[in-house]
Order: sequence, then structure tokens, then C-alpha cells
Amino acid sequence: MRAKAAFWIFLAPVLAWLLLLIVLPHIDLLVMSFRSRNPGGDPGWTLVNYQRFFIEPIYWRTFVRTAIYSTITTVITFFLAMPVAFYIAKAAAVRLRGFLLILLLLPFWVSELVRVYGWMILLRESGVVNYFLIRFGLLTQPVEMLYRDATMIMGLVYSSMLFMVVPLVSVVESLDDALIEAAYDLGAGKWTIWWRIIIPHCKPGITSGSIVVFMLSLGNYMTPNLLGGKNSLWFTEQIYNQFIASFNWNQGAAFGFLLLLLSSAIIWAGLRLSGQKLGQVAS
Amino acid sequence: MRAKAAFWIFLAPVLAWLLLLIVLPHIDLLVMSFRSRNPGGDPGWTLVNYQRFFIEPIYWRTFVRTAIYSTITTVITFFLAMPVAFYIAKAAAVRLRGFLLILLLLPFWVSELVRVYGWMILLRESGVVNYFLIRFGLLTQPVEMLYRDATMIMGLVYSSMLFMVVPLVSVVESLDDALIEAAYDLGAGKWTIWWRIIIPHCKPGITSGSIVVFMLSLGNYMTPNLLGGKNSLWFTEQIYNQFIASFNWNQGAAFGFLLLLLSSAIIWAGLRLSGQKLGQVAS
Amino acid sequence: MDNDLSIRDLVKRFGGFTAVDHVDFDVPKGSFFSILGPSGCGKTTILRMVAGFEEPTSGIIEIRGKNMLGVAPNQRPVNLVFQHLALFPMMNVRENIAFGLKRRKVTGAEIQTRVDRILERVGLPGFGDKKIHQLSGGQKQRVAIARCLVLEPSVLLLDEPLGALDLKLRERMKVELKKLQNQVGTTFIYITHDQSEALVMSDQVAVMNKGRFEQIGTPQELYGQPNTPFVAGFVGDNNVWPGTVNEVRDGEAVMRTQDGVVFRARSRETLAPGDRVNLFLRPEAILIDPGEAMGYNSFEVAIRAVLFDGANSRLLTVTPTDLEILVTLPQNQLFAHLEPGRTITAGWRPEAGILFRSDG
Amino acid sequence: MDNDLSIRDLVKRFGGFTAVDHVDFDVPKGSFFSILGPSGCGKTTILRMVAGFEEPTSGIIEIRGKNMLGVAPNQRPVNLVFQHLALFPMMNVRENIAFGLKRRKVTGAEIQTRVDRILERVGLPGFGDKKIHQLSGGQKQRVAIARCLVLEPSVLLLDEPLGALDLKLRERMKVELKKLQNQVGTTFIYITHDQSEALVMSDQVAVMNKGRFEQIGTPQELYGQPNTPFVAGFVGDNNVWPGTVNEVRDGEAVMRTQDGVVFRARSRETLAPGDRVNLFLRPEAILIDPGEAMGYNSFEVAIRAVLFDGANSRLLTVTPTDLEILVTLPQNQLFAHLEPGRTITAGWRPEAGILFRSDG
Repeated sequence: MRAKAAFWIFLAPVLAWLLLLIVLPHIDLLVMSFRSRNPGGDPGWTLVNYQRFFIEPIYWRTFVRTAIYSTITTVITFFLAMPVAFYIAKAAAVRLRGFLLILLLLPFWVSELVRVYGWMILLRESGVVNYFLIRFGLLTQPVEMLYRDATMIMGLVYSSMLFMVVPLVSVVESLDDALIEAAYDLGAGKWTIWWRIIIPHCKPGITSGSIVVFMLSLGNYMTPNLLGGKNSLWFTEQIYNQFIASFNWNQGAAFGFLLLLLSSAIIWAGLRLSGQKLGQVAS
Repeated sequence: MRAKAAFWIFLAPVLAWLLLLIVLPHIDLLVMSFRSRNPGGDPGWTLVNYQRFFIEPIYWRTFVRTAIYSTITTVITFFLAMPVAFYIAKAAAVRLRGFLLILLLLPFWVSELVRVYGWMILLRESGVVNYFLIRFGLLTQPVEMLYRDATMIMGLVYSSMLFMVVPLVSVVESLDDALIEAAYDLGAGKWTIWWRIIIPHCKPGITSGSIVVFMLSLGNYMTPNLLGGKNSLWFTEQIYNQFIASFNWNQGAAFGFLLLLLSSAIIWAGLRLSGQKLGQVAS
Repeated sequence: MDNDLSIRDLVKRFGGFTAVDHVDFDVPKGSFFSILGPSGCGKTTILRMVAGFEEPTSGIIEIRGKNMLGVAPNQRPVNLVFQHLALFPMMNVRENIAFGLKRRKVTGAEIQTRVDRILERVGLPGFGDKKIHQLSGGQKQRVAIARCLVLEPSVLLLDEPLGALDLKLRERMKVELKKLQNQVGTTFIYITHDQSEALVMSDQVAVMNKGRFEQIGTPQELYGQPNTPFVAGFVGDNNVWPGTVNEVRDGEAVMRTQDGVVFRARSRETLAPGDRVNLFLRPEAILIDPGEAMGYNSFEVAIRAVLFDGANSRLLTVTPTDLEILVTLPQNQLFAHLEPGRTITAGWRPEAGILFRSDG
Repeated sequence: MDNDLSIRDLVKRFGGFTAVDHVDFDVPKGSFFSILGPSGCGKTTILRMVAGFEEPTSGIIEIRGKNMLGVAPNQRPVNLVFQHLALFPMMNVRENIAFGLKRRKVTGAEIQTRVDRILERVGLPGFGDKKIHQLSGGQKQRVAIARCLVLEPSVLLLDEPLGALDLKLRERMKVELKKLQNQVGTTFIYITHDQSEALVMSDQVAVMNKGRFEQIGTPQELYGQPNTPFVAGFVGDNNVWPGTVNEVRDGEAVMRTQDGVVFRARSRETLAPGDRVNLFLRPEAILIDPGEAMGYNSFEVAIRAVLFDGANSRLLTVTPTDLEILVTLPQNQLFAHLEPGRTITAGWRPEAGILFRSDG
């Protein structure tokens, strides 16, 4: 009993801090998003900031594009991360395992900014990749590989790998090898084992990994900004533009809120489709 | 045997991709950092880009400042995360546990960009915090709380919490409760239990969490840029400026490389001091 | 004060669940006391309350006459050997054993001497610098006990410490543990779900079920004069044979089994004709072909299987109503001809069977 | 072909370590065959090679006369009951049992019938819709066996399936498993480190040590006529008494123990005078106060402790050279006066002791 009381005295401030730093700014954002933009004048209540999102195609099209690309990123990351996680959790020797996890930590070793610039140097028209492709006769003239959506997705997948692999490793680790062997012994082939035993067991990890990756992609600013296509914006860039370029904080706040609401709705739909509950995912 | 071969066929591309996307750009960065900046002219080899870092105080001072603040962020994050991790792993009921982990996922739910703007709205001179502080008579006139280092560290700690809590939760979970009880039974007090039993057991998690948090803080761009002090730069901003503002890619490449080398040296020193090995940390 | 531990009216509730239900007992100085019960019966909860890890809901725990209410675990003169030993993996054997002494601010030289002496005593001289993971199961066991004994506790608590060992080693450690307790003279309180461990090692055993003590006694008493059907069934093997009381005379009851056989047997309850009872009859109490010996109960059963297990071999037999009765198979060539399908005559002395009133 | 399984010259090496070392055996159709050995002796490796999870380094595995080399586990007519059962937690009981049938494309109605029939047979009718976590330990056990038996394998492999159960339940499941095997008639291959399980259930037992089979035989043969010191020590309890051979005559040897006592005993090896030997003598072969019975070996020992364990009680005695000898304590009142410190005379028939040449 006393131990519990001590814990709450110790913990409560941390938890309150975590919560307040999320809740307070959002309340403030919410309030601001319902105000019209008339600096100095009387700030009246209005829905115009939200209406603009639905009326002007550029805004909601950007959002749809962002959501679709984030989904693609999530799916690609999952298919790349699953064999890696399986290998790390089940097949790798202990020594090799440490090495593989360090490999996955590498993206954190290098600032995202420096890494993205590295890629830009590599992929630009006068970069090394073009140089070698022309050298080996695969291209006749340099191709601009930057500012393409495929490059951007590659960048997003790269940054997201760890967030998918770590939850997958932990669920795959908790899978008793004997279950796989038992299924094999009872006559199941490889695909049956994957679909009937491994995937159902790994569902919580797949779901939590996917949520994090989807959210990180959706909220990323630097990679889409630096690597993404010239003619198409990421939704975070819209928000940034409202705050910095247009200095329209009310509009930016509304966009920020819409990002939160719409992405939550997408995740909610995803959970419903896969028959998961959020509580199960986290535990 | 066949299974292993299949794994390598399946895995090798993924691993190669992960590695190449780190190694290739860095080789390219390295090459570029040794070139002098004379676009169009003959690109000769030079050390000038590195010399500039050591000669001009602004550059290395920025780096030292970045490293110190990142270290402070790491230490604060550890002290906040440890009780939270301990509570999640040992004390919390299963239901509550899911809730706490979701709370820690919250920062991912909201784009870092939106969250930072939320804080800016909250803390600016005309923001809610100042309003209430004046209302309750704690201040006589509004204080600018943005663009202060303390605010920036708060933001960095906030973004880093999850990366510290997750490895700590997993090491604390693996600690057998009976060890704590045995130490208590043998006459140890609370501090002895923490220093002789819990901390030594959690060392690998503390180290890997600290590395990730330190690296993420060092490489962060958005939070220091938007929340940080007006008169002092983060080192990533220096790199960004070289690439974008000065368009001096050679100088930027040298700075990016120095960031990698110096931060690796700091982590190496930290590992030596705490008597850890990198292989132990990851496993 | 002759008792190292006195428990009075101890109760522990977790929410609505009563884990320990009005338990009383005393453990005399220097004795080996066991609490025997199935898992979940509350025996671990008692131990944890004595060690101080749980607070009793009500009742008194006295160690050498001192009330322990509100005394923290690190202040109590008892030590606990944990089920999975809980040796500190980050320390070597010497540091593990010295841990408690350091907490008491014993000087370095003194620690050195006492650790060496206790290692000698548990049969591990020179093992001080070994790492924990270098030890075998039996050696870890002894280090865990040494780590507690070096503190010279009033009472040593042991929480099923043999559970994790494999079969042959467990048999050996049983005997070793009893010898060790004899040598050091410390009071041991041992909890286990293995009746054989409790019987072999203990001076006194308490049989526990659903939070209550069913019976406290010497191993011989529990085995020979169980007070309740639970004790009869849990301590050693017993055949259970349902039937009805025909008459009661001279302290003996005459029962008629569901198969229509009539037996004389003793009872520890007062029975009346017509009571439904269960006869508890140990496999080794049943003799095969008892001949015309005076006053034996006898019955016929068919052999279903011979369960050969060396010195512990048994016949699995069935009565006409298909009730299974285990009969000990003596280790001599006389009974080599017994095989499944044959019918045999079996008999037993009326003192060997005990009747308990059945619930149904 | 009368053998369901034939193993010829089976070898399995992991790097430099030889886990299975030239093992040969046949398992007759419908029999219960056990492999008994300490942990790490290679018994699980044999089972996994039969199931197909490991490839043999060399040697032949034939099931019903068909060579299994290169046949994948999901194509072999054997099924394995795993040590920790490996029931699929994401499926209910019915789905678990139906899993193998579905893989064989059995129709839905047929699956329904066969699952119900097998649940009936293992004594769990109506349990089909239960979740795995709702079952007790013994019930899970039976579901795991049912899941394999429903596929009607040629051979059912069982990997210490009783290891996770608690003591009393294990005793009961031993008997139940033997009965089940009798009923269904499937060949069972059972591996265990518990000699009692192997002896009680099996028709034939192979005793395994360090990758080799030490002896194959019926439980009675292994217990009564062990071929090697390892078998004598592992199957049942044995006292080991070192000494030297004095003379050899009439198939018997006369030995002089380290305490100077002279015994006659049999041997399965040819001994010569002067050989150093160990006498293996079972506790239950030693009689207390044998009197003047003809031809008994007799000796005197001091009682150190009475190890009361009901029907399994023993005396821990010591010879003058401090060698510990366990003596079975018969269950009658005659020996109630025996207590620590007394010296007793003990005796045994020369056929009951076996000599093996000792290494030292």
C-alpha cells in the first residue's frame, strides 16, 4: 500500500506532464482553429478554416495523397520488416543478433537531415548513381532521381524500418517454436503455417508497428519536403506553409486538427477491419 | 540447411539495402567533403571544409552546445523514464499497462510539427500560459517563453520519452522480482536495492535507450529550430544552412561527417565509462 | 520461550478471496517444520507473511517471542530461500553470500572468514570465486541456503527449493537438506506440495488445504492416523471405496461397499448405521492371497494391469462395479504368475482401513 | 513387417558433439516403447529425427518398412506430442484437433464426426468449444494426444508430456496413458527421464546415456538384470559399495568390501580375484535382522536417520567407513523401535546383489 502511494507521488507528475503537453496545446489549437484571422480586430468564432479544407481541392487532395503514400509506406515496411524480424528473433545466432539490431539502429546514428542530404548527393542528376548508370551504358543521359515519389517512399520506408521491426521482433520472440513444429508435424505446409499460426500470433505487433509507421510517415516533414515530387505537397508542408509562409496560424491549427482527426479515423477503420482492439495492441 | 539458404535469399536483399543506403551516401558525403567549392571549375582535393570547423569558433561552439544539451536531454529523459518504466513493467495492472503504453505512443499520434506548433501557441507572449499567469497575479507582464533553451529541452525530452521507456520496460520486465525481494530479505534498504540489484541488471537497457535518445536529440532539426533560443544554433541547423542557405554542399558534407564522428566518439567514451560493450547493449 | 515461531489466528484476504484462514501453529526451536499442500492452498502466503513481504489481515506472528507486526523484511531475524533461488547473477558466489553481511556492516576480514566457513559447511569449499551460471543445480541450491545461513537467522524459510531440480538430484538433496538442518540446528520452515519431501525431512508437518490447516502432526501420525479425508488422500496414496455403514460396535464400524462386500474398519468420526462413508485403504495395506489369517477383511478383484515400478510395483485391479483399486505387489517371486485378467483374493487388517463420512 | 519403427545404426552429430551414437532398435506394432535417460543424453534428438525435424548424420529410419530419409515432417505417418504440448492458443479445442484433418482435406462433416469420436475416447466429450486456456493441465494433455491420435498415425511420439504436470496428477496420468494406449492400440514411443514413468507404462524400455543405448529390455529385465553400472544406478535406487574380488566360484563371486565384510554376489561380467568392483544392492533387497536364514550375506550398520515416507520408508545407515547405505523399512510395527544411533544387523540373498568392475 505504502509502495503504491510512493509510486503515485513519483509517477503522477510525469504522467500529468506527458498528458498536459499533449492535451493543453490541442485545446489551444482547437480554440484557435475556430477563430477567424483578423489580427488586432475582435476574434470571432467561425468554421471558415475547416470549410476551406473541404472546399479547396488542393488541401484535401494533398491530404488524400499523403494518406495513400503513408499507407503504401506502411505496407512496404511490413513486408520488408517481417522476414528481418523473423530472422532476428528465431534464426540468428546470439552474436549475429546483436549485430543485426545495431544495423537497425544505424538510421538513428545519423541525423535524418544528414542522411537525406546523403541521398540527395547520391541521386541528383550529377550524382554517383547517374554517373555509373551512364558509364555502364544503362542510360544515355542523366535522369533526375530526386523529387520523385518513389524516392520519397524509399526514404520514408528506410526511416520507419526500426519502428516496424522492434514490435515484430518482440511478438515473434514470444511465439513458441513448438507451435510451428506442431503445425508442420500435423501436416501443414509453409503457407498454412504462416497464415494460420504465425500471422494470427503476431497480429498485435503487426498492428502496433503499422500504427506507429503510418503515423510517423503521415507526420514526417523533412523527407517528403527534401526528397518528394516537385509538384505535389505533403500535408505537413501545407501546415508548415500556413504557419510560416502565410502566417495564418488559425488555418494551420485547423489543418493540424484535421490531420489528427482524419488519421485517427483511418487507424480506427484499420483496426475494425483487422478485428483488433487498441488495448490488445498495446499489451 | 535449406531453410537457412531460403532465409538468406529472402533476407540478404533487405540487409544489403539497409546497409547500402547508409554506406553509399556516406562515402559520397566523405568524398564531397574533401572537395573545394568551385562549381564548374576543376574540383581539387582539400581539407579546408574540415579546417573551417575548427578555426571558426561559431561552428565548434555550436557543436559543443548541441552535444551538451543533448546530454542534458538524455539524463533528464532517463530520470523521468525510469520510474515510468518500472511502474509499467512491475506495478501496473494489465489493463492499466495498455493505457500507459498508449499514453507513451501519443507523441507519435500527433505529427512532431503539429505538436511543436501547439506548444508555440501555448507558450508565446500572447498565449494561454501567460494569460493565466497574469490573471492569477504571478506575473505582472507577459514573458516570452518561446525561443528559450529550457523550452527546447522540454520539447526534446518529450519526443524522446518513448525511446527511453521501451528499452527500459523490457529490461525491467526481465528482472526477476524475487531478486529484489531476496535483497530486501537479506537486509538491504531501498537505495542498496536500486544501486546493487536494479541498476546493474538494467544497464543494457539504460545504455541502448541513452544512445538512441542522445542521437535523436543531436540529429533533431525541427524542435531546436522552432523552440530553441534565438541567438544560438543547433548543429543540424548549421548543416541545413550550408546546404540550403549557402548552397555550399561541400561544407555541409564535412559538417555532416563531423557530426557522425564526434557523436560516435562521445558514445564510445560513454560506453567505456560505464564499462559496457556495444554487443551486450543490443542483445 | 521454546518456540522460534508462533502464529496465532492468522488471516490473509486478497479482496474477496481468503488465502489464509485462521491458522494457528508453533514451531519449536531447532525443529524442521513443513507445510504441505496443493498449489494455491495458501502455504506460500503464510511464508511471505512470516518473511514480511505480505501484511496479515489479522492475527499475530511472533518470532522468538517478538511480535513482527510492522517490522520490515530487512529487519526480521528470518531469511527466505526462494523457490527459484534468486541468486544475484551479477555477483559471484562469495559476493552473493557476503551481501547480507555487508548490509550489517560486518568488517571485510570477518566477512571473508564467515563466508569461507559457511561454504565449507554446505560442502562447497573453494567455490567463492565461481560465477553463478557456472554452478550446477544442486550447487546453486546450496549457495542459496548458505547465503541465508551465514546471517544466522532465528528461522530459515524454504519455499519449495527442490522444485526446480531433476528427479534423482531431488531425492539426494532431500536427504542432504535433512542432514544439514541436523548439523546447523537452525529452525527450518519448509513448504512443499510433494508429500515425500515433507515426510522424509520434517519433525512436524502441517497439511494445508484451501487456506486452513487440516492437521498438524509427525509424519507417522499424518500417514497412519489422518484426521480428514483430505489428509488421507493427499499424504501417500490411498484407494477410496464408497459404501454404507451397517453397524457400529467396539469402536469399529462394519461397512458394506458399493460392490456388496462387507468390511470391518476403524473410524475417527462417530458413525451411525446408514451413513454413507468412504473407506480409505492404502495399497500397501492390502495383502494378496492372505490365506486364513484371523480377522482379515477379504475381497475379490480382477487384475487389469501390472504396474511394474521396481520396489514400488502395484497391481491395478477392478472390483465388480469397475472401481479401480491399487494393490502393492510385494518384491518376491511368489507373485510372478499374476497377470491381467486373473481374479485374485485380497485381504487387509481392519486397523489398516479408515472410514470417513462422505458428502454425497 | 511386424515392426512399426526400425532404426539402424543411427548417428547424429552437431558440430563436434555426437548427440546420438550408433543406435539400433525396433519397435513392434502396437507396443509401448520408452527411451529413458538423463537430460542431454540424446533421447529428444532421436525423437526429433523420427518426427523429421532433424536429419540424421547417418543411419536408417524406417516406419512400417518405408525409409523416411528426405521425407518432410508433414508427410510422415508419425505425430509428436510436444513436451509443453504446443496447443494452438488462437484456436479452440475442436479447431486444434481438426487442424491436421483439414490439412488432409477431410470434409467438414467427417471432421465433425471424427473430432467428436476422439474427444469421447480421451474422456473429454463436449469439450470441443472450450478455449485452450480454460482447460486444466490434465485436460490439455489429453487434447494434445487427441490432436495426434485423430490422424491415426503409425507411431505416436511423446516427448516427456507429463513433465509439466504436478505430482499427484502425474501419478494418475501415468496409469491413464497406459490404459489409453491399450485401448487404441497405436504404437507409442515415449521419452522420459523419470524411471518410474518408463517402468510403469512400457512394454520395452531403452536406457540411454551419452548418445548410446546401454540396454533395451522389459522393465523387469532392466530392474532385475541391469547390464551396466549406469542402468543399475539409473533404474531404481541402488546402494553402491566398493570392494575387491576375493575369489570366483560357481558363477558367483566373493568380494571383500572396503569395510572388510565378505559378501557373495552374482556378476554379469567375468571377474578375476583382485579386480576392484562395485556392489550394487537395492534398498529393498536388504532385510533387517534376517536371523539365521540359510546363505544370507550379513553385515552390521549404524542407523543415522529414519527417512519416513509411508510405504516407501527407509533407514539411512552408515558402515564403519562412513559409507551411506539405504535400507528399506518394512511397513509393520516390528521395526518401530529402530532409531538413530542404534546398530542393526542386515542381510541379503546373494542373488540380489550385482557386481560390476569399477573404473578406479
